[in-house]
Amino acid sequence: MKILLKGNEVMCEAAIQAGCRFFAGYPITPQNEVPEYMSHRMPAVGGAFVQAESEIAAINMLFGASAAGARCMTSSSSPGISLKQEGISYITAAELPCVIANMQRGGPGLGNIRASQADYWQAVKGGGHGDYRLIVLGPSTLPELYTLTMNAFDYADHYRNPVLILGDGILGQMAEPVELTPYAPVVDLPEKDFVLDGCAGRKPRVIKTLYLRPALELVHRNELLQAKYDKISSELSLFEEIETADAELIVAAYGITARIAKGAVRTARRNGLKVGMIRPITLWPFPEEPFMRAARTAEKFLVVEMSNGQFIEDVKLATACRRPVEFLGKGGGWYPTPEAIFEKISTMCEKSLAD
Amino acid sequence: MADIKIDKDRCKGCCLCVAECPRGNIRMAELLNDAGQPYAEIVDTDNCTGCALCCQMCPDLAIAIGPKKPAPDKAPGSV
Amino acid sequence: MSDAETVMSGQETKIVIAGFGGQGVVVAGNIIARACVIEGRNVTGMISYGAEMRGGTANATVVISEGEIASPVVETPDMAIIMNQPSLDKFEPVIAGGGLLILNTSLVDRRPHRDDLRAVQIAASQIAHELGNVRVANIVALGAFIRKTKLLRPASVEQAIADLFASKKAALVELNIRALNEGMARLVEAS
Amino acid sequence: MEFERPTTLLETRTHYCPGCGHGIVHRLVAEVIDELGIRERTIGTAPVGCAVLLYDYFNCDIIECAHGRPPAVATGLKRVLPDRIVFTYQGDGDLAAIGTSETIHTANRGENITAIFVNNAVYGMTGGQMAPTTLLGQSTTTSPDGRGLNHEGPPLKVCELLASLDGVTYLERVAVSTAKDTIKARKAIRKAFVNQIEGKGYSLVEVLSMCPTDWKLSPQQGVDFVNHQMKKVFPLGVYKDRS
Repeated sequence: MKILLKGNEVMCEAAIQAGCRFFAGYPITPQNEVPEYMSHRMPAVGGAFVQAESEIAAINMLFGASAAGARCMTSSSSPGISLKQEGISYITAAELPCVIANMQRGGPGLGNIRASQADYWQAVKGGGHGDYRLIVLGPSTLPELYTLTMNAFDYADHYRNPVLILGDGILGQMAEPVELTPYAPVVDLPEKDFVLDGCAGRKPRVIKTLYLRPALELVHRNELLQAKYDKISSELSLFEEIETADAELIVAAYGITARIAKGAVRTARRNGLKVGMIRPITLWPFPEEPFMRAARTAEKFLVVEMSNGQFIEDVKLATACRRPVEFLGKGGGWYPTPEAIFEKISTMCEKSLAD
Repeated sequence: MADIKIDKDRCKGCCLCVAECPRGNIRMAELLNDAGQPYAEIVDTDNCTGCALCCQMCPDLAIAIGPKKPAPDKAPGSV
Repeated sequence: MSDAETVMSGQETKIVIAGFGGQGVVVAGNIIARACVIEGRNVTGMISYGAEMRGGTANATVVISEGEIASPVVETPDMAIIMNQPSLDKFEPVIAGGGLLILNTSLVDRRPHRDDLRAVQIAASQIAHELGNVRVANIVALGAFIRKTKLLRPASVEQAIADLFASKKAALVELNIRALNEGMARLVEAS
Repeated sequence: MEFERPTTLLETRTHYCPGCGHGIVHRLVAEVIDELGIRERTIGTAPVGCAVLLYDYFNCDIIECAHGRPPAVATGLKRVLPDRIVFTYQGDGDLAAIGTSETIHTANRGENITAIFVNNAVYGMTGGQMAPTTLLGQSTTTSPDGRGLNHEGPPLKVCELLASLDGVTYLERVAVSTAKDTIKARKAIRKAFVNQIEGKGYSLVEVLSMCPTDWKLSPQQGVDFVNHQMKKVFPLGVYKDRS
């Protein structure tokens, strides 16, 4: 049976279904429904909810909760995610699993509370200090937000790495019917042999991120982390392809933008234009294969994003700049309409005919 | 008389024990330990009451005091 | 209307419900969306949120479609339930050509300026007051909306109301269903 | 009187300078853990600062945290594992500067944890910069003319500050600058752990401690500095006890 929930609530319910039993967060629009929902649902399922004094405290509470063995989650929106970067770097260095959600809003600075995708670089390239990677998932509908949130906990445990759900204000605030299917793990879940729960019957364990001696210890530590990231890259690549086989123009978009762009692509097809779409679902690792393939057959690409040209860089990298890539996007709370994307597609197709 | 021992290789030579000993029974040795530090030594083991004030002040757990040797008129284990 | 809009329209029905905070526009949007779920139709809902919400007018938007819904964000609604004068001022200019307005004439004191819109009048606040609770004006207007548009079956809307107020008193469900029926019965086609 | 190394401390020699108080405080905490028989259900949090290498010395589970964040990390641990014993061990920079917010809110939430706060009025690990607890007139590498009332402000008094919070259970300021003080400090630390075992809420023991190296003093002068300077500004005693 489908029920109607807001995106923020869908994400919470998925987390609880997946066994999340610790949530710490701090209110910030447009994700306030998350701490509100968790504050009553967490105790009801025997978990713990803490309204932290800051985003910094919240992410560090996750550091402790994850070390204690709990599936745990925090959520915020852009300015709050900036504050969490310190903790994210530490959690990544300590290889602890957790799930972090960013319902992006307009920036930089305090920005506004409209939806945005301007934290793409922060999510997929870094944000905190050091060479680390987050697994980044970009859901584009609420049913997908539901399943990807459950999957996020599995990927986090499987790879012992934080997973970031990169949503936005529209995704968090919109309501849509969702079937709350039961949780089932999608990857193998290794035993948590790192948990700090007192050293009864075993040697004491240490979770640390400081490597002072010998001089190259941190270099080796980084090599191990990079090997893990390589493994993730080779194993995890989620994307959706729509009518790419004969497409002359490929639209690339992720998250809510992809949902909107999909409408435009369907319209283009109805109007006889040979347009397809690639929608990365994992934003890191970036699904390069469909782009490499499309770069051989399509003539050009159009990137649509709710930011001033961040996601486009990964599309250019994945296509090795073999084809022209045009851009439709703005930061600061702008969002595209299906009409605007269709117009851009039409213009690009007309130009192709003229060439 | 207490069974007091100073592990000279743990000692960093801070002298806090020297100042604390009510009997002036700890002094700095003339030699250096394996770490190249001056270290504390007991002047006269028989003069130690086992008050352990030196142990309270030692930041490096270099001083240990073993069980008091039983007085000859009491059997081991009796109170 | 641009070519693009012509091409895109026809698949999705975009509705806005607008009024001042406390008039239940979010509840009305929620009931429409829930009724769609009951009927097994695709639907998305959005409300204005946060600081925006405290700025005077509040609004909820709903998109209904037999196919996949592209954007849940509504820029050019096909239909609007207008609960007060500022909401008419705000939304009249952006309604799609040929669009429909449901006007709460209790609090809207002018006719639409545009002549390419259809309008239905309902004294929603007055009727709600007669029913004993001015807060059900939203449901009265909703009644007029479903009678005029035939977009939803009254039974599904009644079910949605019952579901939404399930945790509240039974009398509240009954009052809201009476309000819905009054709204369906007492709408006036604008000349 | 017997005196032996507590089993909660490993044999490892510490990296602390001669006359540093951390070694004494480590021992006191370890002795209390031994005495209460809780080593196998205790999780410690290491700070950033001189005590960052805590995990090399303690024979129990330890998590090393970002600067100032041990109270938040401890909150996460304790909420997930309420029957385990969680303690933070923090210096003045960690607890009273970069982590003031975490300290105040964790205390005020009444988290059932034990905080050991080592106050030596200076930043040790980074080389003797001014701490929030540096005394007025005390010169450091970042207050070369001595801490001034008008620019740096007076030293932050953590026990006095936290005593105003209704959520706090137990606050005591002790010292490790004399053997007598050390014996008292052990009692306070023991009480702070017992409170947690009994589910009584947040306890903090502030320990005035020596940093002769960064004070540019001999170990004996360091002890004198605590006894004659620090104790005047930071009076010893129980600041709150609703256990």
